[in-house]
Amino acid sequence: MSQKLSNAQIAWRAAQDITDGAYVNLGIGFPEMVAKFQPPGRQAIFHTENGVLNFGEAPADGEEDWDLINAGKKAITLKPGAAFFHHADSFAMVRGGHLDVAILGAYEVAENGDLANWSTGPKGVPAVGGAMDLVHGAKRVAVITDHMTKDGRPKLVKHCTLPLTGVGCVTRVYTSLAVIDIEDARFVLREKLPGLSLTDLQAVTGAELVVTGDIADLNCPEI
Amino acid sequence: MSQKLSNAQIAWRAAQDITDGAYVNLGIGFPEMVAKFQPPGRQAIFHTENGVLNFGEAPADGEEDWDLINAGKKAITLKPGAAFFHHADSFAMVRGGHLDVAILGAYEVAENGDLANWSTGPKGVPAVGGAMDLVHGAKRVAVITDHMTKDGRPKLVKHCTLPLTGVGCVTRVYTSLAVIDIEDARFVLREKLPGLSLTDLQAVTGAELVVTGDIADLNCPEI
Amino acid sequence: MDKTVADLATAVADIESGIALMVGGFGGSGAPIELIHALIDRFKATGTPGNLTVINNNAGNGRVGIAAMIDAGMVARMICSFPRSADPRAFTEKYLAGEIELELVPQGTLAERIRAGGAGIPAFYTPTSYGTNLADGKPTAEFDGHVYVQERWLKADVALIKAELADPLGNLTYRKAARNFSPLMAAAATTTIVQASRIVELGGIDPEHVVTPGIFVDRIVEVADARQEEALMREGVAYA
Amino acid sequence: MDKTVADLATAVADIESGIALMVGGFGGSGAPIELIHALIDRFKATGTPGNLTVINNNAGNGRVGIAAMIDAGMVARMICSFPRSADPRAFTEKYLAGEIELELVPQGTLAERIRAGGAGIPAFYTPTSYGTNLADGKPTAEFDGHVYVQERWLKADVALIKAELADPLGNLTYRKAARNFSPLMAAAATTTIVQASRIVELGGIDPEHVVTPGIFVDRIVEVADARQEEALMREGVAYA
Repeated sequence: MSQKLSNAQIAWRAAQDITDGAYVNLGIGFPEMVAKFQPPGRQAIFHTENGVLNFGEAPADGEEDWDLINAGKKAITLKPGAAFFHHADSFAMVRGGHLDVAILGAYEVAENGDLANWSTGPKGVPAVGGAMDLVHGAKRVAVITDHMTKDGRPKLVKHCTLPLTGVGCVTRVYTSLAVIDIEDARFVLREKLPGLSLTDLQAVTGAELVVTGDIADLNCPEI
Repeated sequence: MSQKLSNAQIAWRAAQDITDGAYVNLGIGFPEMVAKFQPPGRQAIFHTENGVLNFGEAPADGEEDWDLINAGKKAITLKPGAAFFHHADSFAMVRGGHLDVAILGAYEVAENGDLANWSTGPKGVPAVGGAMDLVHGAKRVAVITDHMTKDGRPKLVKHCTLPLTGVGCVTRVYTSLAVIDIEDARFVLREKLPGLSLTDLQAVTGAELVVTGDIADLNCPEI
Repeated sequence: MDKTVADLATAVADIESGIALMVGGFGGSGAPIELIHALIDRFKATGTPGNLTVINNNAGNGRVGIAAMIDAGMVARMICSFPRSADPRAFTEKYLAGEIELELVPQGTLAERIRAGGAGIPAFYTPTSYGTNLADGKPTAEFDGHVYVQERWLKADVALIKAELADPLGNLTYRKAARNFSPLMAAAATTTIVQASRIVELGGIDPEHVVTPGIFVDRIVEVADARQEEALMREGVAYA
Repeated sequence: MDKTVADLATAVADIESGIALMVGGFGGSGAPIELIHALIDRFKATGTPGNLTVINNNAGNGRVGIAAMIDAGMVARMICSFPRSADPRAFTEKYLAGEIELELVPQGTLAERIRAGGAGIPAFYTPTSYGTNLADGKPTAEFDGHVYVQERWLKADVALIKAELADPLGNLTYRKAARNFSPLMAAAATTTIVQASRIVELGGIDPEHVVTPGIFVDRIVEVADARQEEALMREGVAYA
């Protein structure tokens, strides 16, 4: 598998599905990159767990206000029409189903929508943050991820082997090779890289890829 | 029983037990009168269920702002240092034990602290408001009431016969004849009108009055 | 993204019969009178929406607002804590005639159930109403030696809310004690419709002073000259 | 009624060993660094308070604030959602050495448990953590076809909070995202101690803009030149 999308391209593809005015939470780390690739004319409203709606880009170096950070503890700025609120209200937005989209990273996603993205096992210091809350409540819970682990194992699997973040919660997965919906506890293939055969894609996927209609080409710009 | 305290005097007596800076909720109707009789140099901070802390007296006629009312829907004014908040926060203050005192009216109080003050039975339109919440959470739940009903029956009883507002919730009762604590599910007499014998007081009380120490004279100014 | 709509009729145009409708306000304080009256206008013109379950602390006063909805025959059921008022005729008559249902909920429990609906908490335990008629049939549980009543979240299809300021994203402030249930209802309803005394531009509300963030708001209409239920009642206005 | 105290040492003078201590802040945003350092000063001088259960979203960063409390050996147990940071040495070393206990709680559940503690809700149900290790041993219940986890309220003996403005009654505002857990903790602690960047006279905070009403606050000290954990960490300050 020589050709695959870069992280930026995966984030770009995920960004194309975010509608204007959608309320969106981007998980810390890789998912934060999605904000950069909103199509022209569309403006999502970004939520961060620590109590800010409608924040913007990072400030310039040296311009940071450390009272104004996101869930990843990175300095942010505000857009007009922002709001501050406390943590219980912030998670009322999450748990109460008020977010349109949450986009998260993953260690493993199972065909039934189970997600493992918070713990790689009992070693070290465990830390969960808001991940277990975010997988509940958003109208769409999407994952962006490389299709395989660094050592070549599938990240899309029949059953998760790592500690779960949530049960049956993921609805769409954007990978470095494909876009896959989770429907009726099955991976339904929607898009794949144009040069990639279904057989080759299946070979690096840990559970059956179901085809229920046309498979579109997954085309991303060079970024 | 010819001599008894007026409602204003009962309210005056209850007001003497409110310390400076106490957070107090006064039930709608008769209990609201307590606010008038705070001793000089003491200022309680009054809470109303509909989301105001530190309100003051009623405005002059014609000066009402109908967005600024108390739980009884009467127009109020603000003192410096007031705060507005929504209903869930308001009842967090109540249920969460943040009020020092709640003073309520009563149809019946039982010796175990049960209170009936919201319904006189199945006739008419039932209405409960915040009464059932107020009896939980305030550090002291006090009742002010005539010692007897208008037709001469005791309001302090062994068991309530009317629908309950709360179970075992009342800690002190200020009546037209006496001040009575509820301790270990018994009425403990603390004060009585100076001209009133214990026998006569017991005769108009529906459960045993226990005496565990000195009984002070219940002296109130003419109001 | 601009949640502003042109007028009151547009704001309430798609409210269906048979839904659960939260209405902000405590007595007249915070009552969205103009939105309610627009809904009554629509009902009179089209017969829709009827058969409503209305959720409010009270059940109307005089002949305006919720009382006028009841008079008009739009309300099948009230969920409230205190269906009494200075002039409670509208509800009282229908209730005593058996023409309107009542679910009576202690005020703090009502607030917390609505808050839970907005916050995705399907049930919680409260000391309130334990041992009383209003806990009949509800599960109880003991925690740390005290017994509590289990209560369920309360959601609605639509909330009608009165705000002071709104920006185009639906960030809201309220006026004085008119706040009461409105921030909770805005979060607990699928569609939240707001009448604001003034719509300001984006950035016109300090992010520190936003009481209801726009994520809870779907539609905003400006009603600059909003009337107070209490004042209308005292003027003897009958809307229905 | 004036809840102001003269200085930081007075503010924290009666905090006992073995208590549950909530500390406001999310990372460095809202962390009451000066109150924490005053507590460390007292511990160094008197050996009290030690054996603390500290409740915060995180578990310290660098060598200041909560990390410095851990370094000083004051903390027996952390209840938090994310004990990692840019420089998590203080907690990590103690944790891996088995010298500090950890109760890991999902962030939204942590917030809601603290909110429940302040609101008198002994338990509630949440979808969060259902089917995961973090729900092990917790009761579950089904509502409307979905299964939820029962969570208990979380209270504390003392909360240390950083505010922007305070008035003498303890009405508070916060600065930007420094609000986070602080309003919840102020309500959930028996004694709430606040460092405010400025104490204003009564009436100096618009009643509409109060975020934490004074009923939740017990003690206020002005710290006009409060430092930011993040800045101290970047300067390499080690307090303990």
